[in-house]
Amino acid sequence: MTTLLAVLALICLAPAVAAVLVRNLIHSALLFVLAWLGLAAFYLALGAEFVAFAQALVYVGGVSMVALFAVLLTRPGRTDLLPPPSAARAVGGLAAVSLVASMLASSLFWSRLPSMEPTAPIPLRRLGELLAGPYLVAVLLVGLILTVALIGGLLLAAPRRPAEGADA
Amino acid sequence: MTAASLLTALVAVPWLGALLLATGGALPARAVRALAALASLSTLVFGALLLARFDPAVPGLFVETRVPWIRSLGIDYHLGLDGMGLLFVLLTGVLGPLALATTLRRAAKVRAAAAWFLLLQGSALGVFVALDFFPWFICWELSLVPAFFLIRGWGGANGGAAAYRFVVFTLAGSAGLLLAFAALYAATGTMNFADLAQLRATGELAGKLGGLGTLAPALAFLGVLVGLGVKAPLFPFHSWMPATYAEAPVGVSMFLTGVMSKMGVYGFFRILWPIFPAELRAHAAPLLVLALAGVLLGALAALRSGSLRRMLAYSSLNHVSYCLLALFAVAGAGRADGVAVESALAGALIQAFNHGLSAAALFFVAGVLEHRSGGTSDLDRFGGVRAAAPRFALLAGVALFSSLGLPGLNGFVGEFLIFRGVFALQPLVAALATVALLVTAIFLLGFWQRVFHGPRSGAVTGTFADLDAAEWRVLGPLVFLMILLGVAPQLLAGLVNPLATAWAATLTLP
Amino acid sequence: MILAVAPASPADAWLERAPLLLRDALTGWLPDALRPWVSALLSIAVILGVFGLLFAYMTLAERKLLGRMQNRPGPNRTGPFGLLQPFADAIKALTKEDIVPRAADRVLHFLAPVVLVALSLLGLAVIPFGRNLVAVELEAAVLYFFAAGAATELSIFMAGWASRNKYSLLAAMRALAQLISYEVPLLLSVVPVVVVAGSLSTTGIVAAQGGWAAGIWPHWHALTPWGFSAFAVFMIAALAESNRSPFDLPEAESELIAGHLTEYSGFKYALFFMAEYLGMAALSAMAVTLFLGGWQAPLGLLEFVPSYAWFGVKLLLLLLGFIWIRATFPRLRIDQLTRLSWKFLVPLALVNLLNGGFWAATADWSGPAAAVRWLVSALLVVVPFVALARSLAAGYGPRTYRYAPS
Amino acid sequence: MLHASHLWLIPALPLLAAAVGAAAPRTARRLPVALALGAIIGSFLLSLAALAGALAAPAAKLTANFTWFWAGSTAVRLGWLLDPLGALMSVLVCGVSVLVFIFSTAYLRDDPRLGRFFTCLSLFVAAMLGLLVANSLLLLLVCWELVGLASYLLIGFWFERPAAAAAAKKAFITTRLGDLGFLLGLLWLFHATGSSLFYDGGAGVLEGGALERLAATTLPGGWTAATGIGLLLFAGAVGKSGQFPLHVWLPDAMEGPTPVSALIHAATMVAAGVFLVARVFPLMAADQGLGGVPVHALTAVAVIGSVTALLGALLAVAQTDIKRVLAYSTVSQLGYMMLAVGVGAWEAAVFHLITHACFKALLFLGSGSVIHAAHHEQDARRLGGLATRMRFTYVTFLLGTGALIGLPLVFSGFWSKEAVLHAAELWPVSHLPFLAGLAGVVLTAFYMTRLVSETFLGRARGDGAAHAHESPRAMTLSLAVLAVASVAAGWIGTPAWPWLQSQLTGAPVAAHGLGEGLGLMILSTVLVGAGIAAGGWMYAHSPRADDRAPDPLARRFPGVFAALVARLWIDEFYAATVGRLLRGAAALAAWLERWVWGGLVSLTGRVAETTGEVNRAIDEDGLNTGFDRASDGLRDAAQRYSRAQTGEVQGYLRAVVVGLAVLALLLVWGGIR
Amino acid sequence: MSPLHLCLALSAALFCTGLVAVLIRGNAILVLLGVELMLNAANLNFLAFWRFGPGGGEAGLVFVLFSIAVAAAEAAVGMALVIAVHRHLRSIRIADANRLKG
Repeated sequence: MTTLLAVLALICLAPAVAAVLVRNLIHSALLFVLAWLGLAAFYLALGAEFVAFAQALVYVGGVSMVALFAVLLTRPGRTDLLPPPSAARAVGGLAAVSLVASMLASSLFWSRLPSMEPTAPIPLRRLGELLAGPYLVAVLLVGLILTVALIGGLLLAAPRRPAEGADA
Repeated sequence: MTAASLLTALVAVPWLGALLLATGGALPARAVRALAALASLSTLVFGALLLARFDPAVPGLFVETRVPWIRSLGIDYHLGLDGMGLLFVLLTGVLGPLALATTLRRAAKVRAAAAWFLLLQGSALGVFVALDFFPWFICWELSLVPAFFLIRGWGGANGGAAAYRFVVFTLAGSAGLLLAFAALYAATGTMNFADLAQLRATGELAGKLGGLGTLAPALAFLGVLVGLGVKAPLFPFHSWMPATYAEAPVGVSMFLTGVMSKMGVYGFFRILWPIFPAELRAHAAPLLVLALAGVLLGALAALRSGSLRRMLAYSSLNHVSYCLLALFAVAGAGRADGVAVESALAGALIQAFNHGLSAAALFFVAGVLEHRSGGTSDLDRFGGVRAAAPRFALLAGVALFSSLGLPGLNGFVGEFLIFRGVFALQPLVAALATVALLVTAIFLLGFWQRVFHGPRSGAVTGTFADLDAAEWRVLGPLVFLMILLGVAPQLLAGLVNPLATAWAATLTLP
Repeated sequence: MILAVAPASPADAWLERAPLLLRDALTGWLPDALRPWVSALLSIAVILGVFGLLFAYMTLAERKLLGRMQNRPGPNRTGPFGLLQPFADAIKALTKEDIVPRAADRVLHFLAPVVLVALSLLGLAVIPFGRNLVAVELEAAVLYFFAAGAATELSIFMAGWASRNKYSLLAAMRALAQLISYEVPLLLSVVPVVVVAGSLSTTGIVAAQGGWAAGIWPHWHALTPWGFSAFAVFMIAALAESNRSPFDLPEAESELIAGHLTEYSGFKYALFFMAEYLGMAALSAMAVTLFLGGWQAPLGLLEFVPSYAWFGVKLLLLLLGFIWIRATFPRLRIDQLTRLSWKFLVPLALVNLLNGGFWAATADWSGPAAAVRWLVSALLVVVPFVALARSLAAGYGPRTYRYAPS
Repeated sequence: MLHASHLWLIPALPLLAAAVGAAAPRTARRLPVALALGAIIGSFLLSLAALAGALAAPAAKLTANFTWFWAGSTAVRLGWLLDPLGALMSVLVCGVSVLVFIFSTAYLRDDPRLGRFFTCLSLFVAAMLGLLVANSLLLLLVCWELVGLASYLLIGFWFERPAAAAAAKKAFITTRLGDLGFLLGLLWLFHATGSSLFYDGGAGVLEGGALERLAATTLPGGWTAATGIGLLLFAGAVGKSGQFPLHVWLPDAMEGPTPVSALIHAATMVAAGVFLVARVFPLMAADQGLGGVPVHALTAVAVIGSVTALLGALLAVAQTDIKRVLAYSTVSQLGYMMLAVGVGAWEAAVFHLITHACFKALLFLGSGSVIHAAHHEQDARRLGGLATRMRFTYVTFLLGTGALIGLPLVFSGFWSKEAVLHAAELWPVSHLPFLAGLAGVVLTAFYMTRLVSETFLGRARGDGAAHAHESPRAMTLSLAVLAVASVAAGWIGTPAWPWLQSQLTGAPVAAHGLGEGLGLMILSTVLVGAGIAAGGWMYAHSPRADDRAPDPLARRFPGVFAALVARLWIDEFYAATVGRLLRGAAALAAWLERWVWGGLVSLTGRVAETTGEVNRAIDEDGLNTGFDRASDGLRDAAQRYSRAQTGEVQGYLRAVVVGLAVLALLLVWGGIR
Repeated sequence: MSPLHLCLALSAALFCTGLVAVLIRGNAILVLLGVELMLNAANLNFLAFWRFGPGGGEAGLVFVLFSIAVAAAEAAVGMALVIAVHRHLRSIRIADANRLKG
């Protein structure tokens, strides 16, 4: 189990890191997609089947498309290849790395987490009942948020190209 | 439909209509009117359905729904109707569509006006069906917003100032109400009318309120009194009223006087009477004086008003004060004879309904006159309307005599019952109050003589038209109801009798 | 062993069980630990083989049929009736030079067709081809299917962008717009099926369509009003999703010189071609599963025919339908295409969602109430259809040209 | 024979006619007339049947009670009452109405609102009949007010004339003033007895138990409840019957069409007050009085009645408008009736009421005939010489006059007035009413002689009179019937055959021939003769030359005459007292509204404003200079620091993250130890 | 190393990667994608504790679903904003969008 997870974690993490570092915007976005796919696989391995497919559907089918569209529509040309000021980049990197270090340290070495047995995966039907039962209001609210986001996206991006913000 | 859904639909349908109108696209004015009328008439339909469920054998709530709403605050979605609530719902059902039709008839921006009005109507209904302070207060306050915009946007030249005054006054009153209920909540942990009344009945309320401070019960009572008193209005919290009624668009004036002032009266019976009986009794004497002052000074001030709508506004003060007079007389009476108490209480409620009808009709008459004359409300600018518009004069005359309390028309029954009860409890007050009957006759007939009689003059020119079909549709039903309820008052009394009897029974307990 | 007596149930017929028996025969000698892996590999192999062949002969069938419909014979030189034509094509494609433009993004240019084919195949894993014939039994199979399908868009984008050719890029953008637009009605048309069947699993959905009303009327979803509507929407969206005519704008030869395929040749091109057919087959297989009862026989007395045969028949019928449509309809303009999706299919599918909900809520209506149920459901299909069709067609008349081209 | 439970039909018929008439289109002139006539004739027949039923058992109070509605758990009950008083009055009202209706068809033939007129008349008759057969004080009040409404509508029938409109309003408001007393009396009665039914099988307010209780309840002033209630109810009667001091509306009410004056303001409605007092007579007389002397509510009735009788007669003397003369005469005669009730002879009052209704209706219709003929000229000074031109009217008018002034033996007025005076003479409390009555007799004879002389004798002094000729048949027919009634109606209650009295009281009254009151009869005959002589000497003997000539009486007693012409300044007095009080109160209320309640509001606003102003001043002048300096420093500093504000989101984010990292590190390392 | 620890470590790493993207990439689109990655990291935490946590935490799973939905909405609006900004400034460098004034 742990081995599988570790492999998947690497599959997930490596593209993510690469995405941040790669200078080509399209490559970066595609690497992000790879990272998300890896994460979906990780979820699958964790037993969250539904979430994994949802992750794939939404991120690979939706978010990545939006991002790629945005990239193409904004045609950054070569500008993105210019790095930010190096001092700021150094500071940011340092801060982030120190944060990573502290968090990793706390979570991996000093936390007193009990090692639990994995709980049984939830049957899909149960998940449906949860969503249609106690979480119904939340589901409706999410639907509302999505609708609003759809309309908002259209309004923001529409004046010249009506189709671009149209998914989500 | 279940009772619960009926109650919810009663309030929600006008609101839905408002929402539809507010968010819908540009509809043709005809469609807007039709939709608004439909939403507004729904009240009458639901009222009739509820009437079918009314059981005279049950003195309390005959329909009720209570669902926990905000558990952490102990707030319930508690709706219910007893005879009194049904009475006011029916009143709203009758007046709402008529006032709406009047408002929309010649309004600019029909869609907005209709949406505001429906919001107003739904809120008023909410006040009449809500039994928990929280929803009740929401509706109570919500009714201010549309009223404000209607008065400001569609009212007369000084509509803005009048609307501000109206809102500031009422908000000040509501602040008292809110604080009082905050105190009640702090003391008891509930804001439900029924629960509070129960606590009151078992005697726990006084102790709990007293725990907040020695002055707390009196202050809470005062807060509620002021809040309701401004709305009703109770003398001397009425100064907002003449300007508001004079400046509001006619249909809104009809609704304000016909339904919104009844919200105050209703509040007196729904909140003050069951929750603060001891305080009410303790302060009955000064309150009685205030109500009497409202009766007398209202009538006298009306006598001096040169403008039609101001006169009607003061007349409203006078008529509404009768209801409060009855309540305060009963409250002050303690153990008195049940017949008088029943009579006064039933009379007060019947009077509230009847005043709604006649005052709305008179405001409509004023509106017709204003429209025909190009906007003037000055009594001296008219003369001989009866010759120019005989049918109008006939219907207006019925409304006028109803307001004047002519037996055989609806206005008499309530006043008679009130006087019958008050006379038995406070003969002197009743005797003084009868003077107002005379003054009412003087100013109403003076108005009639100046405007309707005599040769045609002033604004009453050759083109002064009689009622058209749309105006018939508004005034006709009102006049019909006046005659019907004057001849067969049991139609109304049947609704309030169980309550009046029950109240009288609790009052006469040792 | 062949049993002479008639089997007790269709599931026990040996022909029905033949694939399973074959699998067991092939894997039976392996140690237990390896058996699932080998049988999985076996499934993959079978799917690859069957659908590879299907792809090959679909291209042939398409060319022949198109030819017939256009009053010409079609390929008939290679082998009897041209039956070896696909293999000839394959050899040709393999032996052609693989051209990569200099400016192209080499990695992505290579990855695009590979990813596309791989992803197109993924969906087939959850299709029940027959009774107990499903490669991967998933609870959320339907979701999985569409999640896998979503990635095809990505590879088209990759192809277009990596080519560094403005035609390719434009075509890729159009492809994306089209795919995204039609993803919505596609998914929406599936939801009522899930609602009514109460399951996201493909086997569950097929099982829900078993049996016959009054002995002759199969419980297939396509044979209910809402199901028919959903089926129609699904098939139209599927046409668009698989870039088939009349929705083949991204690769419109006459306008975009084959779109994102411009810079591809040889085997990579063949892979794209293959992916298109595989995608079409996968969507058709899904349509069969969701709406046409999967492997269920249309009549009780036809159950002796093995289930996978029924599935194959249905799948082939749908695929032939695709070809027929290609031969029949002219290509849409891009604005017509998006308009059709957003203003017609999506609202229709949304109303149909309601319809499906109604159907699910009234599952226990019987007798005269059932007639009412059908009537209401039919009305919920016909009325929105008529209304939407009218609004869609509003303003369209005989085409006039106000500005003469100069 | 009509059962009590069907009594409601009597008022219902005209009410229906009124309702249909009101709803009928304005152009339909004939329909309301026909309906009204049909209905009133139907009612007349029904009341005859009712009378037959009542006379069959005069002492039995036949009632039909029912519940109107419930107030709380108690019923508000109404009812119908069949007794000789009500039935007789119904017959009278219906009879007079029939005649007046017929008269009106001719009198108002050319009026465009003829239909409306008959609708209102029907409404009036319906309400009046309801009032008569009501067995409930509440129902009586309802009808009482409706009668007032009809009166208001009819007085103001020619509402385009400001005088008519004002008179209508005055009538309604003045009577309503009295009605307040009536209402209070009713409320009190309701409170004290719990019922408003007159007779209810022993539980009614006019029956033993209730009366005893009322008489036994004493008020702080030593009065009994019966007295108090009686006085309050009498206040209503004062207003309705035009008794002093509320008589002022009745002469003004003559602005209405003459048939209205005849029917409502002479024959029927104004008599309702008398009827009311007669109806509740047992209540008013329930109090046994102080020390054996019957000083109670009735005393007030007698006093008011006598004052009114005298005052009305006095004021009639100086009037020139023929209808006003008759109106004051009505006031005076109503005073007689009240006087009679007050001294305890309510049956005499009813007797006088009946005869008065006949002859006063005759007189009014006669005057209407004159006015109609003289082209709506009703000032006696511009009439004259009509005796020859309108012989029939003249003769009937003379008959009516004879009845009014009480020419002996033949005329009905003689017998009824004798009954009244006889009762007054026997009143133990005081002789003043009797003396006032006698004075009234002289004055009545005087002013009627004056009226007849001025109107019919001499030369025509105006165009209207000069071109007058006899009225149409419909009018003269009514006059003829009424003339017969004016003469004959007295024969039902002569001392020799007191049929009416015995029927009304329900007990046989002994016939005692003419002997007992003979002295009184002779005395009054003499007085009548004196009045006629004085009038004839002043007016018939030397008629005025033209309409400008001063009144003969004014020549002799200018001061008195001026005072009488000015109606003793009673109206002016009211205007100066009650009117001004009311106006003052209204002004006060308006002032309170404007300055106190409204002022409080503006004051609050003003105070808030002023506070704000003061605050502003302190701020600007005191605090601001200091703050300005501090602010300058702050601004400089801020400018320096604001350079960190680059607008670069990532810069901010980096700062945040660095801070977060520091915190996290602290936490983590802190957590280890 | 237990699976839970592994999950948490991955989550932390992903979060930091996203954070780095947000902090040092000048392109608005990448910043947004970085934010998405951080959200994913949070989701992973939910799932990890659902699966290996003290039990009874169905809410963790459900929450992830909602989180994904909201993230999708966020991405759509965010990208639309980027496009709007680009239209306005002809640039999608975050550093260029340093004025509030339009």
